[in-house]
Amino acid sequence: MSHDHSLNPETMPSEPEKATQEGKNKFIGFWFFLGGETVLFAALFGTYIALRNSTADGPTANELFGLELVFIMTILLLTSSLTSVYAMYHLKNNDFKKMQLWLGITAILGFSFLACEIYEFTHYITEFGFTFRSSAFGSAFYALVGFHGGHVTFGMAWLIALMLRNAKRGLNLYNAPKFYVFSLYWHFIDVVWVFIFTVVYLMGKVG
Amino acid sequence: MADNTNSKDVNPFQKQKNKEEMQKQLITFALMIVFTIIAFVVVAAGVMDSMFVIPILLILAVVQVGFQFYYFMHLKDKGHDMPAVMIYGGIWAALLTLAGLGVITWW
Amino acid sequence: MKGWMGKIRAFCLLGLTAFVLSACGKENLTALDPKGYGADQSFNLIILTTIVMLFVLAVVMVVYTIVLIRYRKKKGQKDYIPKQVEGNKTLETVWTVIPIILLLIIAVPTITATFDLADESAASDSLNVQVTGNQYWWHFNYEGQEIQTSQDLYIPVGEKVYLNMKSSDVIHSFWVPAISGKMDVNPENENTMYIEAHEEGVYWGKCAEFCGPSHSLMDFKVVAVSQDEFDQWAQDMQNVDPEAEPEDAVAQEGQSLFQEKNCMSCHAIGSSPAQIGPNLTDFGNRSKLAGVEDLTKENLVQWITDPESIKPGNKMTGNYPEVSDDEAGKIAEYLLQLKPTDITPESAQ
Amino acid sequence: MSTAASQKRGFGTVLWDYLTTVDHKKIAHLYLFGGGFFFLLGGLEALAIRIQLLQPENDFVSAGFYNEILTMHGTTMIFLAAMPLIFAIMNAVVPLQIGARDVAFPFLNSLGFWLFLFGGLLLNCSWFLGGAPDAGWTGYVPLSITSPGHGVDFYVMGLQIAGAGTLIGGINFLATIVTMRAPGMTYMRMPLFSWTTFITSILILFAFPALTVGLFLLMFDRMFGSAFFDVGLGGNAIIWQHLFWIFGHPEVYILILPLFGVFSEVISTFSKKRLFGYTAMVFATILIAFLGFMVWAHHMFAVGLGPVANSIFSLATMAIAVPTGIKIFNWLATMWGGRITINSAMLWTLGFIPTFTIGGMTGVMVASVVADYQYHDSYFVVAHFHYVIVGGTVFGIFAALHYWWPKMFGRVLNEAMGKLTFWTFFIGFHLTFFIQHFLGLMGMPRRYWTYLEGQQLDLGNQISTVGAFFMAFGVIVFVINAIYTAVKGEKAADDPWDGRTLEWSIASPPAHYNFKQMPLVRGLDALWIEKMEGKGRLTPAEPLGDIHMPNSSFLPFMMSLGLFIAGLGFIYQVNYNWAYILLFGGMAIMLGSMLARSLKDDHGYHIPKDELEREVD
Repeated sequence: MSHDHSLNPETMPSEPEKATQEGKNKFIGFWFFLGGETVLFAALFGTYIALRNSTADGPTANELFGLELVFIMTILLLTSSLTSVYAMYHLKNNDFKKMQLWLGITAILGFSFLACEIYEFTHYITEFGFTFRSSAFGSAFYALVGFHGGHVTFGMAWLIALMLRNAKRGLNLYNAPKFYVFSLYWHFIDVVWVFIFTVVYLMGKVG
Repeated sequence: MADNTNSKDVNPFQKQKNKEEMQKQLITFALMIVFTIIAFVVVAAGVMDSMFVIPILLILAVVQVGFQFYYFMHLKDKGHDMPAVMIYGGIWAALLTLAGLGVITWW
Repeated sequence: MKGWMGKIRAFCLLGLTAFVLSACGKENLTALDPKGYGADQSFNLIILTTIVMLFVLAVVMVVYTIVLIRYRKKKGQKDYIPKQVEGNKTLETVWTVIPIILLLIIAVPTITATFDLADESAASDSLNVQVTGNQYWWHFNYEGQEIQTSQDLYIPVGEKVYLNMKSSDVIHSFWVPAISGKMDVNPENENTMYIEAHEEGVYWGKCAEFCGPSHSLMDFKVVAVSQDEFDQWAQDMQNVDPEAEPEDAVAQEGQSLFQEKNCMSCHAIGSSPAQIGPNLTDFGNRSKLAGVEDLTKENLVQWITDPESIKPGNKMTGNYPEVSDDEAGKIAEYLLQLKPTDITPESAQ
Repeated sequence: MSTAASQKRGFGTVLWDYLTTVDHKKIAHLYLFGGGFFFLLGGLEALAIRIQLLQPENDFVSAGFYNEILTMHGTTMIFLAAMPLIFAIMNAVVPLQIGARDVAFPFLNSLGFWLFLFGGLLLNCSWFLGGAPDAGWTGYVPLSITSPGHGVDFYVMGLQIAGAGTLIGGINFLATIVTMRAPGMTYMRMPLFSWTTFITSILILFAFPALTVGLFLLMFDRMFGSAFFDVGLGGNAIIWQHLFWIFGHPEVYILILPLFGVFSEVISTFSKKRLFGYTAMVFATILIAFLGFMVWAHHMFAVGLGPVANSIFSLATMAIAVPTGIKIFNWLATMWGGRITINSAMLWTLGFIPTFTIGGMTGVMVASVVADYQYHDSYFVVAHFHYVIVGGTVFGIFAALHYWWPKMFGRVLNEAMGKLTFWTFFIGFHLTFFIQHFLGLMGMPRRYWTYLEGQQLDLGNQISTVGAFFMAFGVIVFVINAIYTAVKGEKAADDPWDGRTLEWSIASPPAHYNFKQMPLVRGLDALWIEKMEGKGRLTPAEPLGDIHMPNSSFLPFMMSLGLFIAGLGFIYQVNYNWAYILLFGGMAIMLGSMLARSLKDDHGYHIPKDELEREVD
């Protein structure tokens, strides 16, 4: 490891996430991956749209969904998107501690979102008997929202691993791209959620 | 690698730029929250016909997502040509998928 | 090595073989000798597209041949460096525009024919048949007529017959190449197409969507008869007495065995809608046994005792009581005399 | 690391080297061997199909087994043979052509390969574990839902794992081409093979997610009781067809576009001319990719989508003929006025042009909806897609292998055997498939286990079967050729074909760091420009310095192995509780390896400048 990537005021570039060849590759490659993810979620949304009325005499979207919880979840996730922007702001200012702080807040918001989602699913299953197997609508709903929830869960694991691993060594050009790429991922999850609350919940309520 | 965490003296010009950028982000966030609230209120009030509500909801969602991409994810900044190409490619394929599954699947 | 010569010779040989083959093709099966409205439409487009495309192929092959003769490396060309041409706007425009024109020539009649064949405006005044695809047999229910048949679809010649098709299990596809192109038979949605035969005849039908082990044995027949014969047939079929006792003593025994062995829990005789197994009303008149075997007593006994040996994966195997060869013979005797009408596939010849 | 040096090392060392390598050139070898193995397997399955159809009412194989063979033939050839072989060529060539020392993500490159291999192995395990999938390579529901046993489960898990590998590979090439081009290598100076790799990777990126979702839905329905395709609970079988073909049609272009690139390189090199209409070629490629996403429903003309949808998709499909035609004519124009050398690589290319033109012709013919009502799901379609996939992809792979073998292995393939392979394969191919156009129209649907006597389908099928054996003979000769070349083959010069692009400016095979100094690219056909100006070699764009190289890693193998085990667990948890051990154990291996990868910093290593100086040029 002859090349030291550590940062100080003289070596701090304006875009630490793209300052090395590896960083640039990660940055570009991850954006491309998000392009693919777009199609992945589109396929799930398409399936949901095709099956949203196939309730097989089970509960319909309108009967199931309550707006209050969804609103809370939306605000949680939107706010966590902002907090990760703050974290990136401090990354660019080379302020590691503040970055960690904001990432920590992001994590808390993310976990709160997950808790709400788990509560929501349990509620549907126990109160309405609405499961993954009860109708094509059920399958499509849990698949779409569950895939998003899975992405959130993975994101949480990723974030915690990143924060713990780098807790003691601060920012450098080796880990800056990793933090940056995580924030891209987190925003993307928020983007998907915007469509989920619109297409699944709000449009489900409207009919 | 030891002494890098405490140094906060990034070039002042750049710091100022970052700060301005951050203010824009905050405005973006405020707008997003407003849009979200409008969307929920429109549905919760239940006064409009679904013929109108659905396009409104979709437009609000698209604008919000535009904010996410262009401001939070910096798609507007330079050096993002290829990411933009790939995201728009993905959106193109996504729209076709949605059109296929939404329109020519029977129900 | 005379590469191109060999290639051309191979092509000629293949072309010739193909031509000879296409001239034959089994009558009433091949799409190259159309005898119905839909098949005509398809055939016209096949010919049109083939001609246009052969023109393109000819152009490509002429240029290709010239290139290979004129521009092969010759002796004494060791250090020759050809001119490095970047491109040519005119040429490139030409070979962009001409194909577009050729495609338009194909596209217009294609779209016209597509809408023509999807026309359902005459459905309410025409004969409508409910077609059900099953693993691995076909059921036909003449709507509003109390007629149910399996495997052989009788239609009047020169009339549009609307088929409303649905599957009871997996996806099948209804294809009678000589009178019409194919359409899928889906489990969750009814598809409608019409067929019209120009000539009397027994036309081979095939399942064209992969549906399991006996996919290749899911044949059926379309029997096109004159309008008078069809009316006669329809009347006879409506007047069938499902309980009628056969004259022959062995067949009578067969009839009671047929009851005893619970055959009726899946099959039906007459216009009962039971559809787990084929309807056997006019079994003795069938053109084929199970769509593929000759309708003989021997084959029928084999079917009754061991259907798996004829159609692997069929739904009858294992779902009926043990039947001895002797009993099967009697049942076969009974089934083979089920001839409620004189209008048979032979009448269509 | 020359071949001679590696021969001196022990077998164990070489094996370990390949298991852990992240070098794109070695990964190319791995893809070649893996893909080649599955190609032979798929070929055997094809022969079994042809023997069964040799005569009417034949019972060489049973109906159920026949369906397994035909399913595995399609699946193997497309996912496990054609794609990996294409990846082999891309890996071997693209970094060299754009002047890069490696790919953007060497670790992921290796992961992509191992995922493909373990996915393929998992799929083929089904043969020994109760029967292979039997619902066709398209796996149409509800047939694939109702298929008994675990065959289709292996299909789902195998393709899911292999598909993940492909997606990773695609992203890797995209990033490589975007960020790692040599100084001066602008997009419009990239060799056409690099361009088509780029476009193909975009197709992979946007097409494979649809398959991923489709496979997930099928997996949920089969293994976890969901109701996506269960008509009784409101499910809908058309969703699968849409998802499959939204992936499946771009997949066809994924299979052919890279080979268009190969043919462009081969024609240009052996005609001694620059590619005619380079810009048009690039835009034709982009246009084909763009249109390729809008035509999937032409696979569904008979489904009953209605005349409006059918007409739209018919028009879009026909439109693809235009850019494809542009390509054919540009190739002819490149040869026009050139000085054409005919050797094995060029023979495959010359064989491709008429063959693919016929395949394109029948492509326009099947695009005509009403005509397609007859062609659809008949042997006509079988003939059509073999004309494009064998006539395009397989011919292209052979052309590429003959052309780049010297660069990949440092030896030239034997010409005589190369020509024998071409002629037997070429003649066999046309014998096998030309006649099938007519079989289809004469009333033979595809995927038929047998046909009845007296339907006049006998002769055509016999000719077809004879042809298949010619093709098999050609392939065997090629395998012998490869082995012979490895043992006794002629050592290759650095630039055996008087090439035009960067890969011919370095040693055959290249040093593991590819370029000692990054080359300065001054135009299209960078090496040719230097040759014409009398220098014959590229000007370095940088002074000699340390070279940064990635570390080898065993983790990609472990991660893929973990997924393989977890895949078995998913399949068997339906019947047996012990399978959860496999499921969670496998996932633990996979996630543990991922964690190990992210926790341990991997900065790679540097080859110091003085070591590079010591190496002779």
